[in-house]
Amino acid sequence: MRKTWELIRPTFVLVLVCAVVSGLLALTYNLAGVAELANAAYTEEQLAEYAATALPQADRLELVEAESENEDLKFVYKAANGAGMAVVLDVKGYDSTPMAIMYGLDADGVMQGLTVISNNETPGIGKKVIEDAAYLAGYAGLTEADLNTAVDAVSGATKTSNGIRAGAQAAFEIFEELKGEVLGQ
Amino acid sequence: MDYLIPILLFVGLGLLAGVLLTVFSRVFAVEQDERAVQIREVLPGANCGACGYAGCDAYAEVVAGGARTNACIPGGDAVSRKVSAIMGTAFEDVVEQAAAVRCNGSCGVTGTRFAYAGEMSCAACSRLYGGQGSCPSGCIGLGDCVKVCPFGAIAVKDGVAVVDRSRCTGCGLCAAACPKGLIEVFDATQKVEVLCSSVLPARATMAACKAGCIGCKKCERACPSGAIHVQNNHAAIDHSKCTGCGICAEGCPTHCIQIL
Amino acid sequence: MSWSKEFFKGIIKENPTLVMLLGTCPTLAMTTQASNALGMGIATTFVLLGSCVVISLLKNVIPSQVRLPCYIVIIAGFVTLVSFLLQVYVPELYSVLGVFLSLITVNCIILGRAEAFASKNSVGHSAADALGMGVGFTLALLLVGSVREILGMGSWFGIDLTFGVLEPIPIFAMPAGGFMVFGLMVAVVNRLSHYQISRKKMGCAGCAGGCAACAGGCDAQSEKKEGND
Amino acid sequence: MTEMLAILFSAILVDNFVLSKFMGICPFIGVSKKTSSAFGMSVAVTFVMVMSTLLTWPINAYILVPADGSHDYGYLRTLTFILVIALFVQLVEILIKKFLPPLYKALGIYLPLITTNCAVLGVTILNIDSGYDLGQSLVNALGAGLGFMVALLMFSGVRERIERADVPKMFKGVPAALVAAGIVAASFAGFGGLVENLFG
Repeated sequence: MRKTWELIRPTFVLVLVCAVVSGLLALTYNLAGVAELANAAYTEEQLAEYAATALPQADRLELVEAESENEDLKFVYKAANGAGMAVVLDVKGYDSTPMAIMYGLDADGVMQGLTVISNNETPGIGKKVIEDAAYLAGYAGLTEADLNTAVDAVSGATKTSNGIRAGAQAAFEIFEELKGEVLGQ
Repeated sequence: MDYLIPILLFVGLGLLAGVLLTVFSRVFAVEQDERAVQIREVLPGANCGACGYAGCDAYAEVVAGGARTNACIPGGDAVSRKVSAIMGTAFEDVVEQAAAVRCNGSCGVTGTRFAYAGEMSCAACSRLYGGQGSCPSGCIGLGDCVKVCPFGAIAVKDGVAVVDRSRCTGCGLCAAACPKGLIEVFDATQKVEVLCSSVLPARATMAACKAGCIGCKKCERACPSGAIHVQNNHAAIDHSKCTGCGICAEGCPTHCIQIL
Repeated sequence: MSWSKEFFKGIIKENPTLVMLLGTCPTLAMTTQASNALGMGIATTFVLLGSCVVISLLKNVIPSQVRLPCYIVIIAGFVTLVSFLLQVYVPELYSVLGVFLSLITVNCIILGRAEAFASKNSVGHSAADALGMGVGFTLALLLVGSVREILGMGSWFGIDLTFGVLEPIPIFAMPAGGFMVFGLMVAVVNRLSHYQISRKKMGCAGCAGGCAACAGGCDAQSEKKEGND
Repeated sequence: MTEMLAILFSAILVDNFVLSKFMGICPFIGVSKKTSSAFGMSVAVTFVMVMSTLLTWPINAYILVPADGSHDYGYLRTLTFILVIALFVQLVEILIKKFLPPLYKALGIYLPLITTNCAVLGVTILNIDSGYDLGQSLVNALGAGLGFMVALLMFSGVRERIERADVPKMFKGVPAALVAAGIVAASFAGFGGLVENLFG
C-alpha cells in the first residue's frame, strides 16, 4: 500500500491544488459578480461628459438594451429629447488593447461627433491623433457616403486614424440596423 | 453549473498532468549510471579537456566505466579524492600543473609600433603585422587569455598577461587562446621560468625590449643541472631537469629569468 | 537572517530588476508612464506576497515531481484574483496593463523567489523577502517609468512639466527608448555597486530567468551552466 | 491567403514580439551571448509556441468560451493556458531526453526556460484577444516564433561584436547589450508601414 501511495501522491496533490484554486476563483468570480461589475455601464456624469462632444444636442442619454451582429458594440444610448443615438464601440487601433469610442448620430443618421473614452495608443503618436480636437471635429456633419473622402489618415499614425474611421463606418451601419428599434423610426 | 465546469475542467487538467508526468517519468526514464551523475557534480565543469576527453560530461561517463580517476588536472587532489571515493578505488595523486606567460614585456620596458584601435582581441590584433608590440613575439595584452580563464587566475597587468599560479589549476584554456603561443603549462611546484620567447637576434631584441633574452648563454654555463639551453635566440628551461636553484636568474643581465 | 534584513536586501543590494536583471519584460513594457509603472509594481507585489506565503506554507506538502505545475497554478490563481480586483475597482489600469497582467504569472521574479526562497524558508521570512523584492521591483519600475515619461511625454504622473516651452522626445516613449533607458539605469547601478553586475555574470539572467528549472536556486545553476556555456 | 501572409509578416517584422511587444526579454538578454545558443533557443521557442497554440486554442474555443455562448469562463484563461504550457514543456523534455539524447544535449537546457518565457504565454493569449481562428492563430504563433528567432539571431551577432568592443567599464556586459537592443528596436520600428502597403 505504501508504494502505491507514493506513486499517486504527486497526482493527488496536484489535482487537489487545481481543484482548490479553481474553486476559489469561481467562487469569488460569481459571488462578487465580477462579470456584471466589470462592464457596468458608465455613470451619469461620465455620460454627460462624453455626450458633450459626441452628441451635443442631447440633454441626457438613456441606456437601451439592443443587440447587433457587430460584437464590437458595447452600449447603445438614446437621447432623451430624441436628438439622436450614441453608440460606444471597441475600436482596434495600434495597441492590442482596443480603444473605447462613443460616436453620436442625429435622428437622420448624420454623425455629430465622437469622444475617445479610453485608449492605450502609443504616447506621442497614436495619442497625438486622439488629443488633436480639430482632427476629430472633422467627423461632425458627415454622412456614411462622404466618410472615405472627407477624412484622411494621419501619416505616421495610420493604424490609429484608420481605426477611428473604421469605427465611424461601423457606427453608421449599427445606426441603420438599430434605428427602428431604438428611435422607433 | 457555474462552479461545476471550472472545477471539473481543472480537476481533469490536474489529473491529466499528474498521470502523464508520473507515467512519462517512469516509462521514459533514462537509465543513467548513478555514479556518473555524482561524479559530474564533483568535477569543476571547466570543460577544458586537460583530462584528454571532450569535457566534463564525457569524462564523468568514462570514469564511471572505470577510467583512471586522477586525470582531472584542474580539480587536483581534492577532486581526485572525491572521484575515487565515489568509485571506491584507491586515491591516486594528481601532478598539479600551473601556467606561466613566457614574456614580461610590460609598458615600462617595451613600446608599440603603432596605435591599434580595432577589435579588442589579441587574435585580431596579432593578424596585423604580428601585433602592436615592438617585439613581434611579445604579449599583446588585449586579454584573450583573461576572457577564457574559468578560474580568474590570469590578468593583464601593465600591458602584459601575468598568471596567479596559486589560483591557476593548469587547465590550459589560456594556452590555447593565446595567438602568440606564449603560455606554457608545467609542474606547479616549479619555481623558475624564462619570461621571454623572442626569436630576434641580440641587437634587435635589445632595441625592442629592455627585459628581453639576448641569448648570451650566461645561464646555460652557470646552470649546475644543465636544465637551461638557448635555442632559437632565447633561453628555455627543461622542467624535468630543473631543480629550482635560481642561479641562472641571478646571472641574467636583463633579468628576464624570474622566480615565480 | 532577521526579517528586516530580508526585506531591505530586496530593495537595494539584490534589487530584482536593476541588479539581478529579472522580470525585464514588464519593466520595459509598462514603463511608458509612471502611473502605469506604479500600478504594475503594486499588482506584482500583491501576487508575489500572496504566492510566496502560500508556497512556503505548502512547501512540505508538494512533492518534487509536480513542484513546477503546483507553483504555477498557485501563482496564476493569485494573478486572476488581482485581475478581478483591477477589473472592478481600477478599470483604466486593467485596460492599460492588458495582456501583461496575465503575464505576471511567468514573471521570472515570482517563480524565482518561489523556487529559490519560499520553498525553503519559513512563512515569515518568505513574506518579508517577497515584500522586499516587490517593493524593490516597484521602485525600479517607478524610476524607469518616471524617466521615460518625463523625457518622452514631458509630464510626470500626468502633471505637464513642459510649460509649453520644452518639446518632449517621443522616442523615449517608444520601445527603442525603453531599452536604452533601462540600459542606462543598469549601467548607473553597475557603477554604484562597483561593477558588481559585470563581474557577477548577470546573475539569474545568466540562466535566462529559467529559475523554475534551477535545481538548487540560481547560483548553483548559473555556475554549472557558465562552465559549459 | 494574403491575410495569412499579412499576419505572418506583421508578427515577424512589424509587431515583433521581442522588439516592439517586449515579450521574452529574459532569454533575449540571457541566451543571446552566442549565436549557436541563440539559434537553439529560438528553434525550441518556435516549436513550443506553435504546439501550445494548437493545444490552447481549442480549449478556449470549446470549453472556456464556447461559440454558443452558454457560459463565459474567460477569467480562467491564464490559469488554463499556463498549466497546459508547463505540462507540455515538461513532457517534451522527458521525451527528447529519452529518444533524442544528442538533441537534448543541444536544446535540452533551454526547454525548462521556455515555461517561464513571457512570449509563449503571450502569444497564446494574444491569439484569443485578436479573435483569430485556429488557422490564423497557428500562423501568428509561427510568425511570433520566427520573429523571436530573427531578433535573437540579429542581436546575438551584435552582442558578439560588443564583447570585443572598447566599451567604458560601467557599460561592460548587459548595459551595453541593452543600449544596443534599443538601437536594434529602433531599426525594427522602420518596418512600421510594411504590412499596410505590402498587403493593402
